[in-house]
Amino acid sequence: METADCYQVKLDVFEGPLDLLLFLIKKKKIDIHDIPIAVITREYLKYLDRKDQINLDREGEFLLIAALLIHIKSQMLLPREKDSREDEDDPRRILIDSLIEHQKIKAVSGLLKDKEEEESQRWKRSFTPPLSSPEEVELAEVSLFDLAQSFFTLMKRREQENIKLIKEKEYSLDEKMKEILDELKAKDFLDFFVYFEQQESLEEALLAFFSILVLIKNRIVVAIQEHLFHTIKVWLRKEALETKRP
Amino acid sequence: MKAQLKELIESLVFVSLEPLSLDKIKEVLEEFPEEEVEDAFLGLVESYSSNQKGIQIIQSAGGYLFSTKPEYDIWIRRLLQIERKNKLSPAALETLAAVAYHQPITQAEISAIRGVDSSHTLRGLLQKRLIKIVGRKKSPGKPLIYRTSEKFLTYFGLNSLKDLPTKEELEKILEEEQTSEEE
Amino acid sequence: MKAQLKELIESLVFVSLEPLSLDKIKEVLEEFPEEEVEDAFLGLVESYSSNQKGIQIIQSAGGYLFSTKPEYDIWIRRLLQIERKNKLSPAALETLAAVAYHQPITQAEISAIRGVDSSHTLRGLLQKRLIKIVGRKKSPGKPLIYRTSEKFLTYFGLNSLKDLPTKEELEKILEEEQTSEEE
Repeated sequence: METADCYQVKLDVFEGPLDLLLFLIKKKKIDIHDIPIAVITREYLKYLDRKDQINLDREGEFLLIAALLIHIKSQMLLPREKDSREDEDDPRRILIDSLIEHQKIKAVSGLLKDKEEEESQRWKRSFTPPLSSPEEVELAEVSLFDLAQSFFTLMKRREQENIKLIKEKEYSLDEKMKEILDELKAKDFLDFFVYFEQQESLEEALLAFFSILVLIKNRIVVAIQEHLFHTIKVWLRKEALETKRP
Repeated sequence: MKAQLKELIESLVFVSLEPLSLDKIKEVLEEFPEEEVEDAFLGLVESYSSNQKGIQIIQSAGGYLFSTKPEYDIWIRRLLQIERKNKLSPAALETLAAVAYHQPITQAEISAIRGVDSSHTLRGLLQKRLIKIVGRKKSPGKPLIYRTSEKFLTYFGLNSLKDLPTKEELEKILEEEQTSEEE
Repeated sequence: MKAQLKELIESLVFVSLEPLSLDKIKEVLEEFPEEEVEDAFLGLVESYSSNQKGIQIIQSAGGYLFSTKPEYDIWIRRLLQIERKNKLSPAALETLAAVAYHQPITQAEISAIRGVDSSHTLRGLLQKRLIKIVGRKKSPGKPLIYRTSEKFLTYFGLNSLKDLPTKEELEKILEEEQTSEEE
């Protein structure tokens, strides 16, 4: 599949919409600071004529530039008041600036290409003798991206355990504990895993988990696993209710 | 060419991941006459046998490789330890991420999110001052609660925690992993 | 001791996991007088700048490391049995250039400079860790902002961003290009 840059023109002599313009400018040997728009639009239309097939995605870019050119042209034709900010207001300015900028970027990317070529031929030692006291394995470079990525991978991992995430709802441990106790009063027991899967978000699931842990710790509920790998059932301790406030 | 052949062999020994044998060198440098390769190789070994170098060519497991001198061991260890300490481990990063996105958070909650006990990693982050203790949770056991620190923000060049990429943004970045790999 | 100090530094550069800076060398060799360390270091770099060696000391991302000479590339690849490394696409290079010169920069700004949507390319560069997210812009939509990474420097063999031509130098290059094309 051709991806994002598909509307770039790929010919031997030039590439990309802005380059087409640059190419035309160079071909006409005109000063970039004095663009005769009419000539350029004519060249551009001729170019389009020569094509047997038009890729809409690709030509959309050209149309954008054409529109920009026409806009500039029309602005130039209108009588303008002379004022000190004239140069900044000159619609040609935008185009010229972006052309120069783009040319610069082109030049730099050529330079980077050479650097890449040279650097790829230099070989370094990428390994070191192991230390006898192994520390944690280190990471190439830590960026914000790494941080965020590791968190969301973590979430993905959890997500696959049938727990949905997102939700901005605020929960408190106390509320959750009360909810669990209410459920327990209504039913005889809670199926730990079923109850877990009912939770809407990871946060809520976590909170439910901690609530149950707290309830177990405070001897308000009792969790029983009848067989290994079986579900865990949570029961309310009758005596706990009488002595302790939920 | 002779001098260059010596240099070339030097580079080969340098990059080789395992002790490099003379036979292997000859195999790689097939377009050069064998005796020349041999001569250049011996010249190289000889030039490294002087005591003026920090790195030596030693013979090991049927081949040759570069090695540092044993007497510099303590400083080398010191360097590697410093370098290792400077980087965050994947475990530290993951823990830090859990704190960043879930703060305020307790150790038990972090361990639950990660699925592994995180107390050791948490201590490390605390020592690095990337996280801080902000109080205790009003729940049984009164566990300590953690937050990311100011240093965390500066370390990642953030103005505030709101600057962290959201799940949606990250997913956008990651979703076309396969396609962008091809570039 | 001076000769030994030079040897010692040589071993440190040799084993370092990343480009080693003079500051780090001084940190490791804390028991030696700073000036002596500096002198020994400079002596080492000088002795390696001769053409008689197959391995060189190069400057990269603010530090020093050993590297082979580019001209031996084919034989090294033959030894390690590694194909030519994959190169970045023209789109990726152009996007990197835009980031390098305009950082910190947002995706929209990059796309505007290049004249084409660059989100896909940006993702690829992020995956390759040649650029990194450093925060958000304080403008509507709070877009993420990007910078080149350390790896960007090492990948292109740059010591710092200052190694790239300045905007003025670029303009001169462009002018020359224009005139030469007319001939």
